[in-house]
Amino acid sequence: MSDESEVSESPDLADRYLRIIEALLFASAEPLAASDFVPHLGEGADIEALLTRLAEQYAPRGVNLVRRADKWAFRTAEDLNFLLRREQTDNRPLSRAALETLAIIAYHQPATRAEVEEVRGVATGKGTLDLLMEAGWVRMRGRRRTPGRPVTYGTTEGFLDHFSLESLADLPGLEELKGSGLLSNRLPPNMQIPLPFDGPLREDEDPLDPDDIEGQDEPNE
Amino acid sequence: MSDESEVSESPDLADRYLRIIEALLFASAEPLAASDFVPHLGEGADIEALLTRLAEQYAPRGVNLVRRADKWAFRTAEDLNFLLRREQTDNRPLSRAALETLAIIAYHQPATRAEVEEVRGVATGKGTLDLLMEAGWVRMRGRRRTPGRPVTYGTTEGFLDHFSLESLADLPGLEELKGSGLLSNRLPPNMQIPLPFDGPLREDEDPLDPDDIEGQDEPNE
Amino acid sequence: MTPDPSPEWLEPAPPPDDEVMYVDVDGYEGPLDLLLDLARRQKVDLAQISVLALAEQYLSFIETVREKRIEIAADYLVMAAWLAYLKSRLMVPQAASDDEPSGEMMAALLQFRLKRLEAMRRSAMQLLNRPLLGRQIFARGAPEPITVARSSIWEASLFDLLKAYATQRESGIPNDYTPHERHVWSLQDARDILNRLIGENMDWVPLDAYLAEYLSTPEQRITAIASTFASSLELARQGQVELRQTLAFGPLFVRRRKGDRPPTES
Repeated sequence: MSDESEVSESPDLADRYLRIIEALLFASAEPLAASDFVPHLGEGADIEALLTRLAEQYAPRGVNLVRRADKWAFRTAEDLNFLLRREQTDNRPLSRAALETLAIIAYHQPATRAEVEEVRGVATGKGTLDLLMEAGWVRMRGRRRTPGRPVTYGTTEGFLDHFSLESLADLPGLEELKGSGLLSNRLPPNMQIPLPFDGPLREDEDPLDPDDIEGQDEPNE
Repeated sequence: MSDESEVSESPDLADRYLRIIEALLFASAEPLAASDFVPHLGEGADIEALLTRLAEQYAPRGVNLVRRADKWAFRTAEDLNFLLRREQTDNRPLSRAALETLAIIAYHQPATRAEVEEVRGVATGKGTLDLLMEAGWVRMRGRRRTPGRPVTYGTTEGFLDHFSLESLADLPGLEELKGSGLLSNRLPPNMQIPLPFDGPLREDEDPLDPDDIEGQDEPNE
Repeated sequence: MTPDPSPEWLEPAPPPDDEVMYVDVDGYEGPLDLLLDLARRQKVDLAQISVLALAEQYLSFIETVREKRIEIAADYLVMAAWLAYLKSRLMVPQAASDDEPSGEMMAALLQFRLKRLEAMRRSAMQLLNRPLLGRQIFARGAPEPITVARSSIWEASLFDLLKAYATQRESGIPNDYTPHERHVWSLQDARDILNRLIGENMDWVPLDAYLAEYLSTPEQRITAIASTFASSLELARQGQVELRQTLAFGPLFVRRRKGDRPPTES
């Protein structure tokens, strides 16, 4: 609570003023300036001090009295803004580009964007990776110790969860892919499918830079 | 301040709940039901107790948490009404017939049009009832189980909100009217004085016919 | 758009002014309203009014209106008839056998209705005098709307994923293979092939043996056998070959018919 001395009025009068300011601010469609209260309070009231005090009283509450330029308004406390957002989710099939990128990251992880593009043969938009990270299936692991220090990507637990895999070892290998007809028999004999790796950073990986981490927020935060 | 024992949650949790309820109620111009808070609080939260406590916290302030039937809303304090009084906007004034009809429905509900006419001693135009329904103060409740199955009318939450009533029990002069037997439809006031009732359909009321409902759209829907 | 209640009609009744009253019927909300106004002129307390006097006043009012040929709603006339009956009941002593409502009961009913209407009017006024939302009581002036954030739950199956991967890996392989072609032997093809194969051989040879070199792939086998068999029947019909099958589902033997030359290419 604010220091009584800030407000020179007698406690009763100050409380009455505060109630009036509170009601006017609440009912107003627009933020109000200190001068807007004068007709309701009279000349003697120290309106700035009253407003500051009211703001202090509301500071811990779910609604705050905030100053916007010279004006004041009640606004939902920032940490509760999520209440005013309603999530609406719809199920959508993953695009082909995203599916391919995800598959390549899954098998080739840790993989850089350039490596993904090499396998796909086309440039992979940043949006595709963002989408996969938003979906919670792909994460940034670290940075490859090569020129340019590209970010390495890997899959998440959410990925294993979604595709009902116990571990990456459950991803079918070359022979299994052939056996299920997904890969044809006319593959060059030297073709290999890498063993995906989602363990701790490898020797050729550095940890992410502090700046990288920020961009990795989960969507539901 | 309320008794801590009313709210079983730990103080921190209760405070968090109160902030959430406060924020949601502040953000909305319309009254909210306890059930509106459930998605944002756990199942375990005693929302009624929290609302009561919040109402107590706001009771001395310039903005009060008021109850309107089963819903709650922040409204400017009643005693500040002369300060905040706004000039009548360009709304059409309610006709004498409409206001009288509204009062009769409010005090005699559920009431049929014939009953309203009996009290007024004159035919009530359909326009009068339409106007009251358009204003969102009167609604069709059901149909009386008597020959002709006349529609029964009652008041809405919007009526309570507009006239600053917590419930029908707050209708001015209700006790006096009850005592004098003037809420009865019959001359010799019998033992049971009917009280206005806006709850679920009564024994002598049927649900509205499907056709009736269409005409009952709220104006702001 | 909420209609605003207007209280002007709740002002106290104007002072009695017979001249005005007797020509103005439009100012009343029905006969009960008119009776209430007449009663108010009589007494403040409706419980103490003289119903007989009230009935007489009303009837004389209606008489005046009719003399002036002012049109009047039927409601007023119905009330006049009822009041005339009431008046007669009040003035004529009640016979013992009379089971119609007594004048006193009818008078009480009228009093009740007047009291009830007055009470409802008072209540309407009291409602209006309450602090009204939007006039004296206010909701949040700047409500903060709830925004709907659309998010997607992505759907993908493991099969989709593996297929996408396999497709990608295969597409990376240099394109040096021959396109897969489906070999279907037309009847004409089969006949030409059969002719070439049998050649001048005059011994019985199982048809399978002729086809052996074509039987390496299963797809070809089916089409080769089907087309060749059909062609061999055709050749036999033309008398170029002879066919023999010694048992059901046994090997089919074919040989060049003696004396025949293989047909030359036309």
